[in-house]
Amino acid sequence: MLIAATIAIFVVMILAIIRGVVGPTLYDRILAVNMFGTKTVLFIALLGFVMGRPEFLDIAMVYALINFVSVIGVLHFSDSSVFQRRPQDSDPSAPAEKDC
Amino acid sequence: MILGLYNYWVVVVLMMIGFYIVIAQGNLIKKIVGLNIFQTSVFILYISMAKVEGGTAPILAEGISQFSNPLPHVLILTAIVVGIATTALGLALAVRIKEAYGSIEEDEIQDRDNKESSTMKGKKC
Amino acid sequence: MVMLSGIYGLLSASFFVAMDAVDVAFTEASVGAGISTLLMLTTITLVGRYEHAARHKPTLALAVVFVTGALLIYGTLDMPYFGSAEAPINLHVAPHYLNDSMQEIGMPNVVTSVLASYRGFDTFGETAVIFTAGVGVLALLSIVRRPEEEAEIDAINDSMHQQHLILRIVIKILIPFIFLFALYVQFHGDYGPGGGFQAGVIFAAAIILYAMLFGLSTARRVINQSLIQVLAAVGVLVYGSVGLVSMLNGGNFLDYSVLASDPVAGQHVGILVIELGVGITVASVMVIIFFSFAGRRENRRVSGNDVEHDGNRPTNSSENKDAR
Amino acid sequence: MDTAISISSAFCLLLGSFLCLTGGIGILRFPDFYTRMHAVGVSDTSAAGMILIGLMLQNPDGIVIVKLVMILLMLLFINPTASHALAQAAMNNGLMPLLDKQVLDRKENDHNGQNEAALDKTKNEGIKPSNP
Repeated sequence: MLIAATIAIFVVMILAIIRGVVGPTLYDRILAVNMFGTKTVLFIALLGFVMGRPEFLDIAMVYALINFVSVIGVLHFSDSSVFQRRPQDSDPSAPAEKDC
Repeated sequence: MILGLYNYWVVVVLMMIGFYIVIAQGNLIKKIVGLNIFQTSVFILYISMAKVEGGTAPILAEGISQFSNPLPHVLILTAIVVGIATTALGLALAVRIKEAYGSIEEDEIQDRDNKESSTMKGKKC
Repeated sequence: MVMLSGIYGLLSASFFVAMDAVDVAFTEASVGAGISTLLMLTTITLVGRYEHAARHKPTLALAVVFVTGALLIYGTLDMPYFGSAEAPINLHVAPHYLNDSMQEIGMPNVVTSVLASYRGFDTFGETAVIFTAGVGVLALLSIVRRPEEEAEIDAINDSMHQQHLILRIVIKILIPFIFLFALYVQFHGDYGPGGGFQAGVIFAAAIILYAMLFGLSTARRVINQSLIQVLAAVGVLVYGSVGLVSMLNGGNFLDYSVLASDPVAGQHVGILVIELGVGITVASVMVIIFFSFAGRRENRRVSGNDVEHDGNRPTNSSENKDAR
Repeated sequence: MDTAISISSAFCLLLGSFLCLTGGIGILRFPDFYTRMHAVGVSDTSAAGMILIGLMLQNPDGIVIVKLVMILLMLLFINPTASHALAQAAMNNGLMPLLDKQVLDRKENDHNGQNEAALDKTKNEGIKPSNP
């Protein structure tokens, strides 16, 4: 059962990565990262149980915190003018755009 | 049998991606990202070498006899933190370059340098 | 792209967990996922988001990359197989660490005992490198601000933070827990994954969180900038002075066995103190780095407004159109 | 008693995995940002809760349960907050939900009227959501 749950979460992580790569807007990517972070927390917790070393839970906790910090940070900085200004005739939903 | 070496191949592929970014991209920030990818590939090389079949994390506990090798973990642990510090230094340099040159594209910086040195020469003559 | 690098950090950390490197995963979790993403973003807000269309020819670079990669893969053919216990790396010094560290150091977490005791000198060097990097960033990016600019920044921050009410309350609740958790990581490093490096980064992350949500000048009022700078040096000094004390007690530099009457107890004391030094240095250097970057950014926003004109400067706009 | 606990643990884990998968499919298949966000925000938190409860039932050991409870509490705090902040930031920066054509036109007019002073022409061009 643990292994089944681990595999399920792993699949969802892959889906989140796909959304992060495809994701038309910046916010889609942030959402994907947020989801990926939550899934990583669960993944590590499950992995700790699968391997029989529950010490891993500390790492999961760090993840929960740091993921939050980074999402908030990204949102904070995405408010800045640089991120809101786009090249003149690029459509925000154009997948070719790359937020470097 | 040769498939037992796959971890090194993953590392090599990652390393080459980072290497390509560093040499082919003109943007300084992208170069730093490339360096980061390169760095991570080295981390993975070390950590995958430390893995022992059937071993677990090197925290001694009763009833477990097979552990992974702790030495590479130590080296990489410090390397990660040092890596972020040096990355920050590189980014700081990029910020200053942007302020001084108005650009972080390599060729533009080169152009400006050339222009400036040629005007300097013109003044001297 | 930065978001992807964030995912990359998370992903490599989960990989490290799978590889049993819990301490490394811990560090990578806090560093790769949190701090480095934030630093990249801050820099990008400083230098502008869009790059120019590629004008170089990648053929030569690709050729170089492929040749190097092929040579490296050829080189791997002689390497030991993945996970093999007979690999040379697992035969020399590692068994000694694994078998004897319990008697010599008395700590279950071998990584910590190797880090702090067997290879203490190395770690001292790393700490000094981090300190130097902090000094370098400070030298490159520090700014002196006039008081009226401070007031202006405060006004901007106040207007900006009106909208973040919920976030601020939740963060006010969370920050004490983050600090507590950082302290737990700091002092639990002997028994589980953790230690000075990780704790320092987590501590710094909490302060950065505060600084982002409540404004940099508020955070500066809470945590004095010069105090942080002094602390960064104090951490390295604490580490070094442990070495000196052990020399005075008749041992080698950083040989903790002489710090107490019982060698194992001495090791414990020494490791605790140097982990503390490492933690202080790492935390304050990370905070210094973030404050320098963010201070630059605020300064830019107030004076000059050159960020505002970045996107549509007449010379650049044509190139920006086809920016990838 | 033991079997009851293990069955309920397995049930929780399965339910969590199922919720997880629905969230993953949601983030991939939904048409625009806000619906994706809904899929993730709802399923993420509940899936995390379910899986962590399942894990708690697996191992009735003091410190482990305390840690799991802490992770659960943190996730319960963090996830909704992050979702809220994300949605708010997206809204503030002018990312419009995908709406019917009619509603969209009306909204667009409102939007232009309100913010004409603040936003320059190019920016409005950039913000306009892609029509389905």
